[in-house]
Amino acid sequence: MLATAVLGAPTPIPSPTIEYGQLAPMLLVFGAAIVGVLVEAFTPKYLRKSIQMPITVLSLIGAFALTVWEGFQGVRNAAAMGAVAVDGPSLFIWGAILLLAVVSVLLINDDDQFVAQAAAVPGSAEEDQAISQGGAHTEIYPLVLFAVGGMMLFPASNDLLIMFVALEVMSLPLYLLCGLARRRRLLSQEAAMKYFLLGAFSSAFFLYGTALLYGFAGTVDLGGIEKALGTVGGQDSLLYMGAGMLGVGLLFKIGAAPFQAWKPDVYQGAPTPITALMASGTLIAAFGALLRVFWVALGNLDAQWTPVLWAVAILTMVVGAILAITQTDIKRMLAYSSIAHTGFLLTAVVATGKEAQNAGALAGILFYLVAYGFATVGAFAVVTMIRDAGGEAGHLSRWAGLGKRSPVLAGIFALFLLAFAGIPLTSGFFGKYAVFAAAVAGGAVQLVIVGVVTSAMAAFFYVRVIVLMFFSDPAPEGPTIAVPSMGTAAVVTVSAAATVVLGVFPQPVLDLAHTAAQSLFVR
Amino acid sequence: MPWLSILMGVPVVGALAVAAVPKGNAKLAKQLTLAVSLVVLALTLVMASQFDPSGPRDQFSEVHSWIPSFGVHYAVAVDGIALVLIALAVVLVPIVVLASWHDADQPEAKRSVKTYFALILVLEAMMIGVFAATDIFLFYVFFEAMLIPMYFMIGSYGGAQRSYAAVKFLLYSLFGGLLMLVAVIALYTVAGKGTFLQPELIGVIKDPATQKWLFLGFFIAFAVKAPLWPFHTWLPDAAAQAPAGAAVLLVGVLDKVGTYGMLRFCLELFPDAAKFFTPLVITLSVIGIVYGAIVAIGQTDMKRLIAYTSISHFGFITMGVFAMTANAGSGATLYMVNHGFSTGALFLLAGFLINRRGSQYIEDYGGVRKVAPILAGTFLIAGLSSLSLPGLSTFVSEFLVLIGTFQRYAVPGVIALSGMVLAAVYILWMYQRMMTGPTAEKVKAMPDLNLREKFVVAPLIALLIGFGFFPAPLLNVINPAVEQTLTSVQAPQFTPAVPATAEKKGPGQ
Amino acid sequence: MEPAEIVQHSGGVIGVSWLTIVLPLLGAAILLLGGRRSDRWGHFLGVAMSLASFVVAALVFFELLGLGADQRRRLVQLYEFLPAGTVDVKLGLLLDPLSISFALLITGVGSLIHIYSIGYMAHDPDRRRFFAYLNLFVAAMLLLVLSDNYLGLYIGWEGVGLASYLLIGFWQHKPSAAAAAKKAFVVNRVGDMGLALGIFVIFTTFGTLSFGPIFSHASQASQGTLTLIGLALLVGACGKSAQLPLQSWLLDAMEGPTPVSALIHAATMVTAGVYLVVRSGAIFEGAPTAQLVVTIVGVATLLAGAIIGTAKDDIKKALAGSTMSQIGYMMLAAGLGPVGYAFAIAHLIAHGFFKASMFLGAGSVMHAMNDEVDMRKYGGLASVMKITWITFGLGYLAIIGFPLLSGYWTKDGIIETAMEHNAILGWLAVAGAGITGFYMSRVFFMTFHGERRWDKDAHPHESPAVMTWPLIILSIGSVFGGAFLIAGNRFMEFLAPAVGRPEEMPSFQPFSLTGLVTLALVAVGVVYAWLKYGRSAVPAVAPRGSFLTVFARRDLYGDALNEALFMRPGQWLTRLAVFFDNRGVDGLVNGLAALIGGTSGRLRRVQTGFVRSYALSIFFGAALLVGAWFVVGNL
Amino acid sequence: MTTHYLVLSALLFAIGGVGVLVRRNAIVVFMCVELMLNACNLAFVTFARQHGNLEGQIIAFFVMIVAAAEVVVGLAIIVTIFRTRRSASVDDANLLKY
Repeated sequence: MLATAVLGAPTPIPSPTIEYGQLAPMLLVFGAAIVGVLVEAFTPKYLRKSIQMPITVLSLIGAFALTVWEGFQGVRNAAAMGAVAVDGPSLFIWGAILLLAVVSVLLINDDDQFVAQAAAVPGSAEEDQAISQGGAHTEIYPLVLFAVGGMMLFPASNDLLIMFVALEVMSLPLYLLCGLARRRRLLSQEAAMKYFLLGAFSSAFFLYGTALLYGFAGTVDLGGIEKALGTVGGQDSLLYMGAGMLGVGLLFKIGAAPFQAWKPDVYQGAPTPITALMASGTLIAAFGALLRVFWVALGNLDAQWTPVLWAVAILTMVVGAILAITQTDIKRMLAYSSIAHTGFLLTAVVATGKEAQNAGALAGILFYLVAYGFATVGAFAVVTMIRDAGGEAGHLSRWAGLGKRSPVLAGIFALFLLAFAGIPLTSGFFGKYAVFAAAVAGGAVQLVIVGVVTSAMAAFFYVRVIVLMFFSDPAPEGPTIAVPSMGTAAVVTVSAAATVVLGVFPQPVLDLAHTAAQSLFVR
Repeated sequence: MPWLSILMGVPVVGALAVAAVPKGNAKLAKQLTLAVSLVVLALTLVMASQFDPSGPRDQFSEVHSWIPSFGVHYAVAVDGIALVLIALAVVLVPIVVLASWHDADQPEAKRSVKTYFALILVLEAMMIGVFAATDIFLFYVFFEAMLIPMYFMIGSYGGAQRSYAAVKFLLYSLFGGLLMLVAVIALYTVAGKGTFLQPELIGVIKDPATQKWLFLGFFIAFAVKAPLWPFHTWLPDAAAQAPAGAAVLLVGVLDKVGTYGMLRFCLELFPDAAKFFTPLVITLSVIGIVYGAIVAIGQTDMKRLIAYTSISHFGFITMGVFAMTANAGSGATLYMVNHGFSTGALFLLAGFLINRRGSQYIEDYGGVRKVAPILAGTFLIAGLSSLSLPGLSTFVSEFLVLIGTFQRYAVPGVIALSGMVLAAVYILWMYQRMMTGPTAEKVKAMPDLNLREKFVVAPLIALLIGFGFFPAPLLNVINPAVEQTLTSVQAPQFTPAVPATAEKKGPGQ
Repeated sequence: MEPAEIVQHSGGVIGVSWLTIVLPLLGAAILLLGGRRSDRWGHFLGVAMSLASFVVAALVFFELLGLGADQRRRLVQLYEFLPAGTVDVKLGLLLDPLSISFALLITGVGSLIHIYSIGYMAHDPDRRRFFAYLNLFVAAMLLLVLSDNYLGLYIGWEGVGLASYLLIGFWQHKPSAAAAAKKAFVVNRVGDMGLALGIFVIFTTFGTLSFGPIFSHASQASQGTLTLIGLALLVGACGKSAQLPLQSWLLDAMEGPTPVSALIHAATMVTAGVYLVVRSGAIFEGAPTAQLVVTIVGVATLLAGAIIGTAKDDIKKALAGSTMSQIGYMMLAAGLGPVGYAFAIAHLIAHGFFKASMFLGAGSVMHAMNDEVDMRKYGGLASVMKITWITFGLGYLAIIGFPLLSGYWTKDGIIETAMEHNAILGWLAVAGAGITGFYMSRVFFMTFHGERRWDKDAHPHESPAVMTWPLIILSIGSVFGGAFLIAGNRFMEFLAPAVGRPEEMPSFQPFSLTGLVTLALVAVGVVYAWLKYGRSAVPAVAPRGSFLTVFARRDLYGDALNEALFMRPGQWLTRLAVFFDNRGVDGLVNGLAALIGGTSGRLRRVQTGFVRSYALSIFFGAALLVGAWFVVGNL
Repeated sequence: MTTHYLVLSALLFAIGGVGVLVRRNAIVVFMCVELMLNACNLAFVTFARQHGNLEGQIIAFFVMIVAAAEVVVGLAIIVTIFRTRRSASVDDANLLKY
């Protein structure tokens, strides 16, 4: 009865149409993930890795190819009944995520990063046995694929429900992956738990925000909400609360202050390849989603949220830069640096204005994300190679004099650091320039000034690492430099190359970003 | 013929080649570096010979679009000012290479010798680029990128406090640079011309307030670089810790980018703001002149002393730049060049002394003249050039700066005059303590300059004396460029109170 | 009458007059670059260059004489030195009676002293370098006096300063010498500041630095400007010529080898100030105040120098005091305008001769007494070194103004002109003459008469011919020079085209009233000196003496004054500045860095590691966000 | 008329949130999160009722499924931690800090 009461006159529900072609990249990734699960179920242990690895890489590359193809098609459409937006930004972000995912997978593929037997208690007999049997959890591959799929859906989702689902699809595998480090398992598990609890907590906020916005607009479709802003009146409290809580969930994912607390712990505890994936992929995806929500759904509300995001941006930059200065663990330091960079990116997010202005800002953000993503992956890849007895030599003091022992590796790492610091002739500089330029054009000069002051502070701790590596004498029994596997070597080379090329000849990528951003988000 | 690109390309290629030299073979690396730097010098001289002072302002111009979406071009060209500064750089590099022949071998240098020399070449390319750039963005790129090689040269090959000094140097400059970045972005946005080409941006910014803000953005960066009081404290540390050769390039050339930038960008792009801030800048300069000199007198470490003298000299340069008279402008530009030679000679000779005695503290020396007359003599000449004694090129520039400043700002000019006396005190007192009196025990065995070192010092001394008596060649190149700068600033011309006709007229006529 | 017109000149010896400068410069260059190789013949080259330069100067002189009196200002353009916008300086030489008289004095006396030095420096390993510096000095000094513009003059001005620095500190191993050299240079720099300032004002006023146009337009400039220029130039003159208040360096400068004291610190360089004032006459004549100050400075210095001279036991310092005093006379004359110029320059030339001869005599004595300078260790040398005694004696008589000797003509000329101009100045000058009589006699008697007070190991002997011949020649000059110049206004006439002719030519008539009074005073001084030092025994160590003696002995507390006024405060200022720079400016920077670091250290404690506290931060963050949204929304 | 339901959902959400903050046992904390999600569901259906469309109710179903998935992952993590640390207190796990 209730149903009829709600529905009023029974009208036939139209059967949904789904543009499989446009969603192909995502579907491919998800499909591959499911295949991966089946492989886990039906193939003998010793075969799995040799099957999983190709599946993962190939599916990602295939998805990338499809994305590129769609890009050439110039697809711009809210697919699947307007649930998934396949437009310029989405495609660009997909491409970026897929590339970075491939690179990260090469890292993940590296041996003895992951626990042999997650269920086994650290230091217990069965763990030793598991290690002696060799091999690791091959479930990692499908998990990664699921996460990547989530990352692709998250920024593309055109209504809040899909966005929520995507958020979880992206996060849940990552929660698990965080806990699977082979060494320092206590830290790893702790990181997993913290990430999980806080993630769930924040997504609850996201969801409640969604609920309130739904209550306000009567729909969770981003475009619908935008329309509602004009029409609906007198419901402002619902709107503000909803938008605020939604913001909490998104800002948590990008790790903006005051929601950044999880980042250092998780980045430090998680297995480094996973950290790399999160630091690059998740960030990009989350920013995509953030932009979509704030520019599309709340586009006409910018008068309200701009000041709020101003405050958040400033806080994020300052917290990130200042706290990083006294860090002693390299991964933790990079985590704080990523917080600072989140702040820099936010300066462009608030710089909305005319269409062209927005397009410029968006393009800047997209370029920044790519540049930063590659540098980060590269940096973490180097981190995986600096080992000592207990696994990676995380503590900065162990890095002293690295430049003397292996100049090349140290040099490359220095390159990434300089890119983070935004020194010209590295990708980081143009990224920073792009977002700051957008911010200035958007009239956020003061914000940019805070930005440069904080990046001067930030430069200090990047430089500090260089000082350690090159100017101070090697520690007596310093860490060993692991002979890089093909994969790691490839990752480092690719990232370094990307950093330099984007730093000297950024035009092609910029063009791509501009074309992608031109038409902004599909409504 | 793309002269400037070649000038930049050769050292870069050279750097790669040097870096590729097998580790063991340091000697080859050095010889290669020297050869490359000499080739660059030769090329520069050829280019300079084709430069036409009376011709158009920008010569050997090349413009290629680099990053269209930011309106950035790879645009290089030289006018008289840029030309002489590039010449300064390419003259100093081979000398520095020769002078630092063994610096990198020293125990405190922990890293490969070839890297040091490769860095020098990279730096050379960037120094040429920064002076040649006519695209503001390109200029900024070089302006910031230059820091890195210098940072490594100080940090890896410097003295005991090297990493502190290196970091201080980098962060200080970076901070200034980032403020400039904001101004650069704002300039682009406000101008709205969609290009960074400096000539097209002259006179575009009209609004006074905007001009002032942008001016400050650029100026602070340059003031840190120059360095102008009170942004100077990084220099003594950096210069004192850097190996002598690096110190020469740092103080001799890199810092000139600051004063060059003031002349080229602050004045031309924001003339009204420049005029508005002139009193402030002149004041800071005068403070710098006197303050730097006084602090120099009180130094116990000769490299720090030299660094502080440079702070005093940079005061003169900025004063000359902002006096905005033809004489002062030419003088300031000439000063940049001469100061490079003079301070270069001082630093290198100080380096030789330190290599011999193993201490940079003045009190560890005494009576060196007796055991090493040539070393002491050349040191004295370099010192005299630092106190701008007539007959040495530094006098010409200081005279022009002062006379030019005096035409418009009498009082600052008079105060700045006191720098003459203070200079005499810090140089001659240092000379007295180090070179004269009874020979100190530790110095007794000190050898005099060897052939290599003579080849290092001779050209500098020759240049100082030669241009001291015949500055015309330089001035003829500089003057037109300065005139053009001042016209774009629309600085009023100077007219004497009782114009006395030039031709000799007796009474009654 | 105004000075004659300056005429462009080319050809003839005058056309190559630049050789006078270039030759010694070349000599200096060769000797400095030549190194030890040139040790053997270095001194000969030095002498040759100096002589050659003298020859050229002489030829130029005669060529000038060949021209009509009002044609004797020739300008020789050399090359364009500063092509810089409005200040466009062509280096040129101005050959006129004034400059050529200086050129002759410099090269002439200079050559003699070169020759003398061959003997005097015979045993010095660094003799070659000595001659190099001497040549350098001659070149710079000639540039100073021959240049046709203030910039060239300034270059020479500092050039001689450098030479003086190098020569005073020639024996660098002696800390005292090194210190004296530095002091001389620094004090001179103070003067140079004044000169530079003067030049700047000149340029901003006239827009050129060439003498000709400046002087021909000087009358058009406001008196205030001219006074300012005049005073500024005077400061420069005081520095170079050791006039009050910048006199302190000259006495220390005696650390240098004696020929240096003779050439630079007696005969030539120290008189540059007088040259500057006379050369810039056109400016001073437009600024009476400046002229008055010049005369006052002159008188004050001539007294101060004389008083200092009375108490010095170091023969060279005594002579240095007298140099100050004599230059004081010249300044006084120069301050009197055209009437005084001729006397000033005449006295300058005469002084060049007799003071040089006395210094060289003193040098010869020191040479004989193993470089002993304390006159209390001399005595009775007359018998052992006759030539030195006679030549020195002639110089002595000349300086005290013994009738008909050089000093008599020139100094009395000055005194009388001063008297006509201003009685007070005149009488003070007379008093100065009296004191001169005393202290010069003191020097003479203590050195050559009374009983022998030598050290055990002293075996005085006459100096070699290479040293004595210059003495003889110089003493001839010191006997007849004055008469030759002054009698019949010869020099006034000669100089007139360069410095202008006074309304009525001062004709010097011997034995005027003032002259007699002066003579009487001088006689008193001589007699008193004879009683005190000639007849009665001289104590080996100087008695404490009255406070006046001490006052004189301590150079009228000049150094004490400088130390109290400049050195001590300067040292304090330096320490303060260094401290401020390290703690203040740099401290601010490092403090900021430390602050940020500290903040970071404290702030990171917030990251407690407790997941619930993170949750709390999210919770409050959410509250803030929503709250902020409400606030902004309801604005 | 539907406000009561909204108030209730708000209360539930708040209770859940506070629970997360105050409870130590990881399981309980996690339960509180679930409670928050359910609060959201309540809100959704209420609004669905208000607006007279079905979306809210459909969303509620989605949420339940997601929540279920979350439980699986969450419990897995918590259990492993419990096995290693022999404690489910979230406060015991704080090696990662500062």
